[in-house]
Amino acid sequence: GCGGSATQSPGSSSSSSSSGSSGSAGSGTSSGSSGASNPSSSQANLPDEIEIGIITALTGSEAKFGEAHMRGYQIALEEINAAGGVLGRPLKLIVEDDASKPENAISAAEKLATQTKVPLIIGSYSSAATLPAAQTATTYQVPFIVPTAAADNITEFGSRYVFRINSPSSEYASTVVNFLMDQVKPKTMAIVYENTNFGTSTAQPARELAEKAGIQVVAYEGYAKGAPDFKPLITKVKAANPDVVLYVSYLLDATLLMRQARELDFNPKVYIGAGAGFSTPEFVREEGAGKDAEYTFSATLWTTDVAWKGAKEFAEEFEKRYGVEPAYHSAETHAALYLVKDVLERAGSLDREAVRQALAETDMGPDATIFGPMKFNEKGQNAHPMLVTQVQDGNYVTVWPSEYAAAAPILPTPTWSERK
Amino acid sequence: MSKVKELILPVLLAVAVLAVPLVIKNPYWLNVLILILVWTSLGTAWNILGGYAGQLSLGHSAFFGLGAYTLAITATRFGWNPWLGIALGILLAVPLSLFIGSITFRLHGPYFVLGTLAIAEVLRLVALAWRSVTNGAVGIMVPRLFMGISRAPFYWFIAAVAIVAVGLTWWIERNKVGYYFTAIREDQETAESIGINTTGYKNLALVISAVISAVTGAFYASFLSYIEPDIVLSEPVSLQMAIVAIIGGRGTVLGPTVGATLLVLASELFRAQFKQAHLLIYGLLLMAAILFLPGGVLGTIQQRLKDRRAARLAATGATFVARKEAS
Amino acid sequence: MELLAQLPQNLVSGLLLGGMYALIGVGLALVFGVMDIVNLAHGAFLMVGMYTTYLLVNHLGLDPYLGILVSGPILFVLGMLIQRLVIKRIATASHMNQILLTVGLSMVLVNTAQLLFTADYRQIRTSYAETVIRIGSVSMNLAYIISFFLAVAITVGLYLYLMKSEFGRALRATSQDIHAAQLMGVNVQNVQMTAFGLGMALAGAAGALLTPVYYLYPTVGENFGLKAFTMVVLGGMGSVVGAALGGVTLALAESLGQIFVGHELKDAIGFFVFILVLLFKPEGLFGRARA
Amino acid sequence: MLELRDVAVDYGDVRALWGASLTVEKGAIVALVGANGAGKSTTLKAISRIIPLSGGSIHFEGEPIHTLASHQVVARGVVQVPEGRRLFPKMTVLENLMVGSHLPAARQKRAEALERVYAFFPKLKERAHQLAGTLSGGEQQMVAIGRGLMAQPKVLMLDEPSLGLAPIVVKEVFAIVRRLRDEGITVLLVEQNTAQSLAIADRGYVMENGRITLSGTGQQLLENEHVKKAYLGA
Amino acid sequence: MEALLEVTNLTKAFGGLYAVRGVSFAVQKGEVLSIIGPNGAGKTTVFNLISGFHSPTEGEIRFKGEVINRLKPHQRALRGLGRTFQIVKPFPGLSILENVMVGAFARTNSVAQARAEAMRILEFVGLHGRAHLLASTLTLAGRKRLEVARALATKPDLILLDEVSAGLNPTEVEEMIALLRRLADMGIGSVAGVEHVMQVVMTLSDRVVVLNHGELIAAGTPQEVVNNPAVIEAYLGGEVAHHA
Ligand SMILES: Nc1ncnc2c1ncn2[C@@H]1O[C@H](COP(=O)(O)OP(=O)(O)OP(=O)(O)O)[C@@H](O)[C@H]1O
Ligand SMILES: Nc1ncnc2c1ncn2[C@@H]1O[C@H](COP(=O)(O)OP(=O)(O)OP(=O)(O)O)[C@@H](O)[C@H]1O
Ligand SMILES: CC(C)C[C@H](N)C(=O)O
Ligand SMILES: [Mg+2]
Ligand SMILES: [Mg+2]
Repeated sequence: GCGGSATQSPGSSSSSSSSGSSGSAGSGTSSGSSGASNPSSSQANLPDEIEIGIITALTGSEAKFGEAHMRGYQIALEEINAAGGVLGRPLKLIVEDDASKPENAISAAEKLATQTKVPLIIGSYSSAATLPAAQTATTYQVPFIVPTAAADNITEFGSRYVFRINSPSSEYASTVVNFLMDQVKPKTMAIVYENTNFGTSTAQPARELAEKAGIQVVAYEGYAKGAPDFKPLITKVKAANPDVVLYVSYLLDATLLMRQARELDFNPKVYIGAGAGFSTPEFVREEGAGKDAEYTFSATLWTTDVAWKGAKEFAEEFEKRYGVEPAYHSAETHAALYLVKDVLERAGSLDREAVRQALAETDMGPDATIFGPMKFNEKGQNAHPMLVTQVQDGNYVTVWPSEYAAAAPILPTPTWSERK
Repeated sequence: MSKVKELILPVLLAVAVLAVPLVIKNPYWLNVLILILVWTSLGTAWNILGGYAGQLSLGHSAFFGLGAYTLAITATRFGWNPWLGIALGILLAVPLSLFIGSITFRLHGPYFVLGTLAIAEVLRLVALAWRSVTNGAVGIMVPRLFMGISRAPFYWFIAAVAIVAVGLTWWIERNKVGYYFTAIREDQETAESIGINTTGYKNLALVISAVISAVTGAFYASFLSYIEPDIVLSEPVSLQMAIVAIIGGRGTVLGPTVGATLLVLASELFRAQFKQAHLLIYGLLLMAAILFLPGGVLGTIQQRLKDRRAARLAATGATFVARKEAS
Repeated sequence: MELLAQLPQNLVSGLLLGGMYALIGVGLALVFGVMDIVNLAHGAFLMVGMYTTYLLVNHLGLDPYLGILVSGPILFVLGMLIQRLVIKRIATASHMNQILLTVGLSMVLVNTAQLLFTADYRQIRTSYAETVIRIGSVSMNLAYIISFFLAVAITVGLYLYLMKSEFGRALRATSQDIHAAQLMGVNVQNVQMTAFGLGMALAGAAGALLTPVYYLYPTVGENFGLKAFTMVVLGGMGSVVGAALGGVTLALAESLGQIFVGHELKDAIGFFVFILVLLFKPEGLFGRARA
Repeated sequence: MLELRDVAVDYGDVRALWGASLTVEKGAIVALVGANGAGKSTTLKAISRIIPLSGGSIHFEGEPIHTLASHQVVARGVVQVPEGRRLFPKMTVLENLMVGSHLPAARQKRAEALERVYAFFPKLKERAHQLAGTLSGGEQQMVAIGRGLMAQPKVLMLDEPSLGLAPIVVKEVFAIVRRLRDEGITVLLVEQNTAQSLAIADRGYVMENGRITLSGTGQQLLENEHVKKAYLGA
Repeated sequence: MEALLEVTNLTKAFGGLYAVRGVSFAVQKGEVLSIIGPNGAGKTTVFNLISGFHSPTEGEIRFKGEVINRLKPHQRALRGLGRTFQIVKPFPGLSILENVMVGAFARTNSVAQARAEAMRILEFVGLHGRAHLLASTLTLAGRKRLEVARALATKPDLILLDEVSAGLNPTEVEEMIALLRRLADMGIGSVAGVEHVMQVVMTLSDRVVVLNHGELIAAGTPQEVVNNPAVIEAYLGGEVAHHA
């Protein structure tokens, strides 16, 4: 993987970034809006390389996602540096591992904020680690970009320094319910969620929104992730006979939940996931749920077939390098680095206050990054448009909202016995 | 007179520890020092029960989490002043520890260890599931005890806790309680036979240990400014408490301090140095420490000194003085 | 009524999962119950067993169950090595030192796996795991059924071996007083190495049975470590059959218990039972069937 | 038959044996006496190879055994009944005895050996299925001796076998020692019960501070002034 | 005069097995009572019952006029009941001095006082030369003395000595006898020795109680008891012990 050394030096990386096709992905708005200071005057004060602070989970139980992060960063880094870097200087990443532990995340943020001159920090993966890291960054007045962590409260502690590019949990919930009301109009619904931060903070609003929309929530079941056997749980949900089942699950459980739902011949009209496991590339493949993933819907942040510019090329480059399809986590960090490029160029300096100002003023169009548009509200939350996909013939196909849809949703889901 | 003299060095040390932020201004290093002090307090708390009284608990995250959650819940749900929350955490640690003690002190050897581990695990699972009170895995944002950018007040607070904990251990070791704790560790039946209320003293050790853990937990919550069950109630917290005490030297006053210093520094260094492999290296270090310094750093040094004295005495021919005395 | 409807499936699910648990418990029963080593690396051993199975299935195309015949011996040897190099030195150390050492060992194994295999989730798919047998409203996965019977067979075989064999007696003697065992002519080095190797081979076998129905990643063993202790204690220390029954009991308690407290707290049920047994029936639920 | 030459043993920094030499003749009872801490048990442990030698050699039937592993020493027929019983407390009396005949050679004669042990100690037959850890002190000592006999010893080394036994059992133990000798088993006896052990011994050694200081026939030693004063409490 | 210790109908069953059955006896102040009997007769069990480590199935234990059946071992110790263990149990990680100090803390909270008292007792038992060594370095004879010293440090009115001379050679046994006699002479503790070493029983005891199969089969002066045919048969065997 990309793991060997965490500080990527531009020298070593520029040679391999021959992929000119996606090199232009982020160039759209780079010199657009007005920087606070005059670029040419501060250029003289710039160091030889521009260091960017990164915090992610290189080890621990979430290391898989840290790896996805690093892959996204790596590709973006090589592209940007190959295209001349930022403000005429190559970018360099200083990577800190937090192993998804808050105390490590604080320590890492503290280190980056005070031991280095990074203009900003991007981090981390898990919400539990991201929140305290964001608070630490705020204390030291270092701009902090959140690429992945979904807990709502990360943008709600009144910081001027925190900017999140992904959607928070509650938007997964609203996307799911809006889609259901628009396309399915179910009477009853079951919500099955893992009792993690992401799981509960998605399930809770989903339940409220559903009930407000007139859908009766007939089963609301939390579960502890990582169990080998979900049959007792599914049996209980099946007994409630819901029209729709919403799963809020990561990949492992998502796989077992679908597999065992088939074994129990449980046939709701719709299986829908709130992102996470239900929108991970492995889910639809043989080593995931495979056939059992077919017809499942999911709210998601990104797909490889999404219309945003550069997404396809990125996916190709990614597959070429790593032999697998990218997950949206990689797209998020790829886009985050293009956001950085845009922001630094507008700020024209590495001054943290200037950078924060530039971040707040960001207005990148839909094709500025492979992750779509970037524009932050007063809380620092990006209005990222969410999508609903359905697995059709083993691929994620965007089916909603209609302006992004590549195909129509197949409804209702065939029963297990109707499938071959 | 000599009592006063005995106190000079410890007091000087304490003053020196408190003076650190006046010298070290670098926030990163101050942060590292705070972590060292957090683990010193926790390791020292564990040491009183595990090192002195010999009750090897792997469930101390229960008290740590109790302190953290009491502060977090009272502050966010009832708007209490965080200091009041800390006080309540201390108060609640007493009944919780007595309750846990009433169950686990009936167990011996590895069963005690596993029993404490299981109880703490049940608490974590309940905290995850009891969302109406704890917010479950979503966690709670905890108000800071000290505002402002400087970490120094945090440092002073936890330094004070650590100093009190270490000082208390120092006092215990020099007094009847300490002898009684050690006697219980060495052999409970014999201890009973010479008039030691083993249950009473074990509970005493547990309460002291729990209270220190709870204060530290409350501090930690406010220092992180965010908690959830997997942060403050999880097995790694309990394990790390024991590791700190044992690597440093269990049953020694400064063992946990040494252990905390070594381990926090090692973990910071390894994380920077070995990247993905840092936990692997840490694991190897832990194994090596247990294999080659089974008594911990300070414990092994003390043992070496004792052995040398014994060898010297044996060499002088003191085989069995008794025989020459009697008859 | 709704509860009643769930009962048969939960019973069957619990029982089948119990077979898997049983093997995990039996391996630890040898190491903890008989050799009295508080081994917190048992979960990591399970993980090693799962990766070994994964490699055998994916790279050599072996059937996962036949793979036990290969992975068993591999883990056996690995276990003997670990015993020789590490465990041997702490066999008589304090329990806490054993715990910390095995925690260190577990960190080493888990992080080595992560460096070798990355943190990616892996899964093998077999026709067994795709085959479902339905009886009335109850569905059973063929892989679980096979696992269950293999687990029973392995447990019974091991029990007979320990009861009938000189080795079993020598092993128990060694664990109770190593010097005395030496004086009776027991080659304690070999006995301990063999026992630890067996314990690890059993964890490997459990891993092989689990792989087709579960998935693997470096920290997968964490889910089973403390549970394994629960099984051993439920069954009564030192009793291999007890540990197997303990495994089944735990799985049943989890699967039936969650009808009442929900899936989230099912593990808490296990620990709760564990504490109750420690307090009120410290000799375990199944008397003192030794060996 | 069993010969120790200049055997030295250290416990860490402390030397416990300073070059002990002694010879055990085939078919004899040899008593090793001495104060507490003199090094008697250490000598037996050295012979059984459960502690390492720092110097010297041990030969059995002409061959060196100080290079063997402890189980190999037992296989040669050199068996020890350790001080303080050291039973397997969570195994039954019968299981304890079975472990005694663990080695293949002893295993073949297991049934008859068991008969003989039960004949020596009928009480053990009664208690065959009791856990050894719950036996009384004296009962435990019987199991320990019985367990040693199960190993088909050529030389049986008994470390304080009469410790804690009622006088009636002590007499029995000494009678058994004699019978063992009569059956051709060589006995190396370590005892605090100096008078009685020297009385039945063909040969005796006195050990003091890790060295052999006196030797002779049992009778000679019984009459020795130093022995009388230091060990017989005359 | 009221007896210091009085047990009535003491009975203890382990499962179906009676280890002690219907045993009654009394110990007066300053008296040395020996309990003897074959192995497994129930002597140690009687000690465990009196000191509170087992609870009796039946019967009453009265110490200094108070029924102590329901008291915990430490409460009995604090009321003046000291004991040693047949299988010696020093605190191995503590020094010899510390071992005894722990006992002395039963009567004082001051470390200085406990240390002084412990030193005094170590001198009394002849271990003061090794005071600062670890207890684990002691040989058996030393450990037996340490057991006695630690029990003495609790200032008992009655001390239960379980086979304190087993494993000692005759010279050491004599030393132990001298030590125990000094105890009796000091009047601080009455000694109830459970002994197989008849030398100790004969020279020290005022009275002897004999147990067999958990039941009391004889009681009286040492001379009376050793000549009792039942005792000879069950315990002494053959010729009577003559080395009185
Ligand atoms: N494990 C040990 N570590 C350190 N010293 C030891 C150890 N075992 C014995 N010793 C010392 O070695 C010396 C000889 O001990 P040993 O047990 O051989 O004596 P012994 O003659 O058998 O005495 P006893 O009659 O009390 O059994 C003693 O001084 C003892 O303290
Ligand atoms: N915990 C127990 N469980 C079952 N039986 C027991 C237990 N403790 C003691 N016994 C039995 O009770 C009887 C009396 O034992 P006790 O230890 O009191 O004998 P004793 O008179 O002290 O013998 P010795 O002289 O050998 O020390 C013995 O038969 C013993 O096996
Ligand atoms: C599904 C992800 C967007 C959730 C994120 N990993 C979190 O921990 O909150
Ligand atoms: Mg000896
Ligand atoms: Mg006894």
